[in-house]
Amino acid sequence: MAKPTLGVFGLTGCAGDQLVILNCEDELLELTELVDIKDFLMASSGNDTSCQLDVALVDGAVLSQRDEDMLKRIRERSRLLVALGTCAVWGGVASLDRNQDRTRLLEDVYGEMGKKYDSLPARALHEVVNVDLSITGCPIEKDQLISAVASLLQGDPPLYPKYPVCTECRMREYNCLLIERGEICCGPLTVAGCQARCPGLNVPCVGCRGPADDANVESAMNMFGEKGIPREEIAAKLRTFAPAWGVNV
Amino acid sequence: MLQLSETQAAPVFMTANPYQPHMARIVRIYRMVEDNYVFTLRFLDDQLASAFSYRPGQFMMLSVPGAGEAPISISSSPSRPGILELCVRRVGRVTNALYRLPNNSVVGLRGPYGNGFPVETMTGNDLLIVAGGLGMAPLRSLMWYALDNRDDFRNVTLMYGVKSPAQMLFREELASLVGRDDMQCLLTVDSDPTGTWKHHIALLPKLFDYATITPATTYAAVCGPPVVYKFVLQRLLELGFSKDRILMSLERRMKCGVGKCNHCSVGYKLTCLHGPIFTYWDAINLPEMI
Amino acid sequence: MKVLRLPKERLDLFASVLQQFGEVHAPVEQNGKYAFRALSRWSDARLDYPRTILPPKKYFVPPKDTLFQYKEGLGYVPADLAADRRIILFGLHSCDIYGLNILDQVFSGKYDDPYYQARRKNVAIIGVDCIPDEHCFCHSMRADFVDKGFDLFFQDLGDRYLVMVGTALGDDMVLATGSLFEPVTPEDLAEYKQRSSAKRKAFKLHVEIRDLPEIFELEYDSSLWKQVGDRCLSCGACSMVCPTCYCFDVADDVDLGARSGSRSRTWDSCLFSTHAMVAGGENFREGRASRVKFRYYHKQRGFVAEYGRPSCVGCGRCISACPVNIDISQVISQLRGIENATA
Amino acid sequence: MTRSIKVNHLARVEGHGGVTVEMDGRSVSSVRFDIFEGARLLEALARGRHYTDVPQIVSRICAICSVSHSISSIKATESAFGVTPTPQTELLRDLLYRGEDIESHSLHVFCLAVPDYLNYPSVVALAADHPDAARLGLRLKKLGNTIQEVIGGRAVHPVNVLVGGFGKLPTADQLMALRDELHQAAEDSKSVVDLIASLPPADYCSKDTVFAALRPKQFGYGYYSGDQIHVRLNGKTEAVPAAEYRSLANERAVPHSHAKHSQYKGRPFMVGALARLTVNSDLLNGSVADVKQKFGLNLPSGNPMDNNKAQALELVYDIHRSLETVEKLLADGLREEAPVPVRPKAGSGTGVTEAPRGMLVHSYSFDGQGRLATADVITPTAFNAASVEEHLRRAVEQNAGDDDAALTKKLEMIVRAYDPCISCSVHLVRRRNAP
Ligand SMILES: Cc1cc2nc3c(=O)[nH]c(=O)nc-3n(C[C@H](O)[C@H](O)[C@H](O)COP(=O)(O)OP(=O)(O)OC[C@H]3O[C@@H](n4cnc5c(N)ncnc54)[C@H](O)[C@@H]3O)c2cc1C
Ligand code: SF4
Ligand code: SF4
Ligand code: SF4
Repeated sequence: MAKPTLGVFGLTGCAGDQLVILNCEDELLELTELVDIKDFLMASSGNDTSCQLDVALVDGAVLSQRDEDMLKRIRERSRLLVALGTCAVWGGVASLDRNQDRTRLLEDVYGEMGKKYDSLPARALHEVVNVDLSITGCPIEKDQLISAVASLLQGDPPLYPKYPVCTECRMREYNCLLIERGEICCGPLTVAGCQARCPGLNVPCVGCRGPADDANVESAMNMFGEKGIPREEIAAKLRTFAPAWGVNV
Repeated sequence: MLQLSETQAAPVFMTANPYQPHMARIVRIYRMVEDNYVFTLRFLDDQLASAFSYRPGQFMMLSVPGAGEAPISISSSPSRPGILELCVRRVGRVTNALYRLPNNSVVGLRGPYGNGFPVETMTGNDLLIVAGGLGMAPLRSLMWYALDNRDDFRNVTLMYGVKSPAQMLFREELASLVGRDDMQCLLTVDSDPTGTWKHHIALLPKLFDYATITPATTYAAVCGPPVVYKFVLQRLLELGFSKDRILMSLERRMKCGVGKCNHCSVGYKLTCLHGPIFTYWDAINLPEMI
Repeated sequence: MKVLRLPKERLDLFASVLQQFGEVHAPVEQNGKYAFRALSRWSDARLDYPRTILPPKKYFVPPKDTLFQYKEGLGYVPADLAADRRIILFGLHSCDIYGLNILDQVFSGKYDDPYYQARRKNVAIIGVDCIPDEHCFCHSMRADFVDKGFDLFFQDLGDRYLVMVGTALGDDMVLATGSLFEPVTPEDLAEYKQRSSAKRKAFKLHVEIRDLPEIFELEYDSSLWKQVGDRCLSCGACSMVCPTCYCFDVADDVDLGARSGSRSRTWDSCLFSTHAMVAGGENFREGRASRVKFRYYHKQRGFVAEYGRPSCVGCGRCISACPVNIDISQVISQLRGIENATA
Repeated sequence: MTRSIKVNHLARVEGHGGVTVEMDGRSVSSVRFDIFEGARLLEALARGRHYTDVPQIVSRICAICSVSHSISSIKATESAFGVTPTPQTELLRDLLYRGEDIESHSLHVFCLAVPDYLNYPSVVALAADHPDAARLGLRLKKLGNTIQEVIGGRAVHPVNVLVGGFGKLPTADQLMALRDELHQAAEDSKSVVDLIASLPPADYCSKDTVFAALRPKQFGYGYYSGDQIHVRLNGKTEAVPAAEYRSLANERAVPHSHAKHSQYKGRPFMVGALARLTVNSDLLNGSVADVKQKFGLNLPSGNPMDNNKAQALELVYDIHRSLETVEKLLADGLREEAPVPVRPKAGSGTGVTEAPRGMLVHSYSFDGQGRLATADVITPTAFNAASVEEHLRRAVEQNAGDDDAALTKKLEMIVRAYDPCISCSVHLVRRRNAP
């Protein structure tokens, strides 16, 4: 049986999720025996840029017409399109631009020239094309990537937890930064899968994986409010990596 | 009041590890209806295969290697030993993986689990089986059990309804029962786009008009989607059925099948241990049951 | 029951003898909270702790527990439990021992859970008594004193312990120390009685459970559930930290490029939206309110029907772990109409 | 005869870029290093945010340099608030940078650059014929990641680094495991030297080059410490205080393009491994003394391809240096210390460090509540852009006789040798229509 064909692409982002693929040092060579990596610009100069792909992994968000065209082209040539990382899944840090005047921002950063750039407001992939599978994380977790590949090779989508970081934090018996130190920890709202990485280091979760399936944002806002934190501040915090929390200020 | 047997002896061949799947071979795949195949299975271990016994209404935990495990009712009847049939609808991870397997593949099985129908108590009574859609899967076991032990039961009636002829499970098999004089087999479809359907075209509760039922001596076994319960139960109560003569088979999310994982709890009962067969009386006493 | 006394200054010696029975685990301090951990030295143990973050259930049903390895041709090969090390769990409070006794019932019965049972055999339990804090209500749940489920139990009598010997293994531990333990004196008994009645009076939280199953049935449609449900974050913290929450999920991991893999179970919670979801997306407990209600209902009503007592032991963990201050004792009081519903 | 050479998608670099050359006979009319990366405007979007949020946001400028972005941000913030981290914190940060450098350099040298020299399209293709070389590179890359995980809490976008210190210190067990890996790597580094020394020579565009790098203040040759920038110009070294980084980032508009280009006293300059080596080689200790010689690396070198050798040398040096640090940490034991308390105040501060691909500046001002008022981020790729173009121009002039394919490959190799990080180049977006 022919090996499944794979493409790895980056739109505008930090390339962190592509880097996580390259960070699978122990699995990388095995992986290349199982799948045929046809197109991976960041890692190879010998790419087939027009072949049909079984799976396309795409990181980054759509921030320019060029990104949009590229994404649509990828969609056309691939059977399964996988959004890789928080930028691709939710919009990522660049989507902090929601409700802001982008032209002004462009001018602020690039001066007069800013206005002329090929620049669009940040969008997640699903806002532009149909996405078959989302692997969130900023960056994605290596084990979730491997399990996605292993499952997809069997023909199944991977199984990811839908509960929040809080659950993993408790499972690992970390101290609760929210209750014990009164910090703004996004753990109760953020989707798990990172093994509560930050709380495990005594650092509050900043929500880098985006919202959990069933996040009760309104109640959490009230809870922080009771701790004396202004709503705008919580909202800003929550929106850092994903605009999709449905936060009402 | 009817007591459902909740604590039977563990199956003879059960190992000390109740989560241990036993490997079984898919000996036949019958592509009955799109996304609804019947799999005939046989345990690899001969001893196990011959010792295996169960009650109508019980279910198995089916493992597909690499995909996971799911509860599936046994569709065959214990009155025909040596054959184990599962009628599986393709809905998710495990069932998808099962559908990808070719004949002769090996899967894992453990069970049988659940209380099953209280056939001893039902003996000597009339039997009314009412199935809607996929509800036929567990009820087929009971039906064949009754037909194979025909002398144990008085009148046997089957009422089965689906949306259209193409969705009818075990269609040929059931159609062949229609003329039988030792039972009444009533089949219906909501509509028949093909124009070839020879049986009833009506909603399932309508079939009650064609049968004579004596509630006091009848046990009714019902299984189907929620809407079936809604109308059929209403009909049965109107007929004067006692609430503990109505038996229903429930479906819940289930992860262990042996009363540990707590996913299948309804109110204070567990579908896997105390069910999946419950009486209607249970149902009104257990919140969230239907 | 064999009862002895141990002067406190000899505890260190006893602890050093214990090591020959297995790896000693006890509560240690962790940024102001406590957790059961393997001790690198006995002096790390804190026996006067209020409660650990996770209950001892983590030793018997770990958060992720591999059940089988699947290998092509070999089928499902159970995880080897024989290799597990022997552990002495020192410092359990009676509520936690009670919690284990409750889990014992769940993980036995018609289908014995071999993973749980093997670990239960491999872990010795040494209890210590405790002083209730503002979240404890174990006396209400009849779990403030245990009479079984431990190998040894230490009652603090000031400068000495009253030690109850619960099992033959516990007796072996005592005997292995030579003459470290002494016979109890009448003063010890008097002191014990005095302290135990003082403890009873020290509780600040009280929950009346006598007709609770009935109350739950009567208040099944109470508007309180919606209020609590609107607050709940579905974070699952209460279930993870509960000594008697045992819901688990089972899933298979596949190896890269192979049909081999493993099957493991992980802690789950009835507060998650997926808990009662079945094919076709139908969810028997869709709303948060119905899920919160279910957790209480199962503990205080369902468990009574099945095992004759509530499964809650009043350890107070869910109260201290809930980010939005949902408090089981308040919820019960409100259901009873004892207090204004303000949860 | 006019001729134009276009590299539409630079491969094996991070981000989206290209090269366009227009020439008329032997004379080159324009050379452009194009950037197609969309604009994320993170500096503007971070404005108004509490100082604790800022490192997490700016870290996302680039994954490969995420340690450098986070810590430069933290350094700028600490300088604005007058926070002095403890010596232990500084030492751990130094180690963290070495981890980043080991990861980035082994990625760049083995996965992106070496395939060029040996004519393979990728490290995967390389692995088929030279499995040992590929595995060696991956092993070292993993080591770099392990250091970042142990100290920074995550291999990409560190979460454990805070203004004032660390969330949690590594455990002795983690350090011991790391020490074992470092011992293995020290063995491996011999093979690295042999491999790099054996690569065919590449010299297409040598010219007199200006270099700039941060001058370390402690821990010897390194990337984290220091607040003086040293510029090597016409054989002399000039010192620029970090706070005056603007004199190197005067971002002149160039006629052929609207991009801003960095110049020092009117001259483009190069940053990165080769620049560091040129400016700071007096700080290297004995462990790599003979490596320079084995590589045939004569400093100063106007050949940007030598940057790959400089990276390999740093890789070897960092392995030895990290091993020393870990042994020291294990011998002395880590003191449990919480982050130094921070009292935010209005003010500004600049943090300069050396990212793997060169000098990186974060310069901020804050309001009295500790909210970011302004942010200026200048990345190595922004510093390098003008120099890249100069070298490209030189290459075209020197190799005008080459056919398109040969010339294109040379141009690509030169850009790659600079190890550009295009996502990093937040200051370097210029408008180009997609090819
Ligand atoms: C007693 C009993 C008897 C049964 N008998 C039969 C039978 O005879 N034939 C038959 O076909 N079926 C039967 N079922 C139903 C069958 O067990 C389920 O359909 C089972 O879910 C199939 O497993 P799966 O892995 O294929 O699907 P799953 O992957 O479990 O998916 C099924 C559905 O569950 C939901 N789901 C699953 N996982 C998640 C998740 N992590 N998050 C959110 N939603 C999720 C989705 O809505 C999905 O559509 C029976 C069930 C019970 C309890
Ligand atoms: S704890 Fe939160 S911020 Fe940290 S990695 Fe997990 S989701 Fe991201
Ligand atoms: S329900 Fe709460 S108080 Fe009761 S045992 Fe569980 S955690 Fe403890
Ligand atoms: S801890 Fe509180 S918020 Fe979290 S699930 Fe339990 S009751 Fe809900």
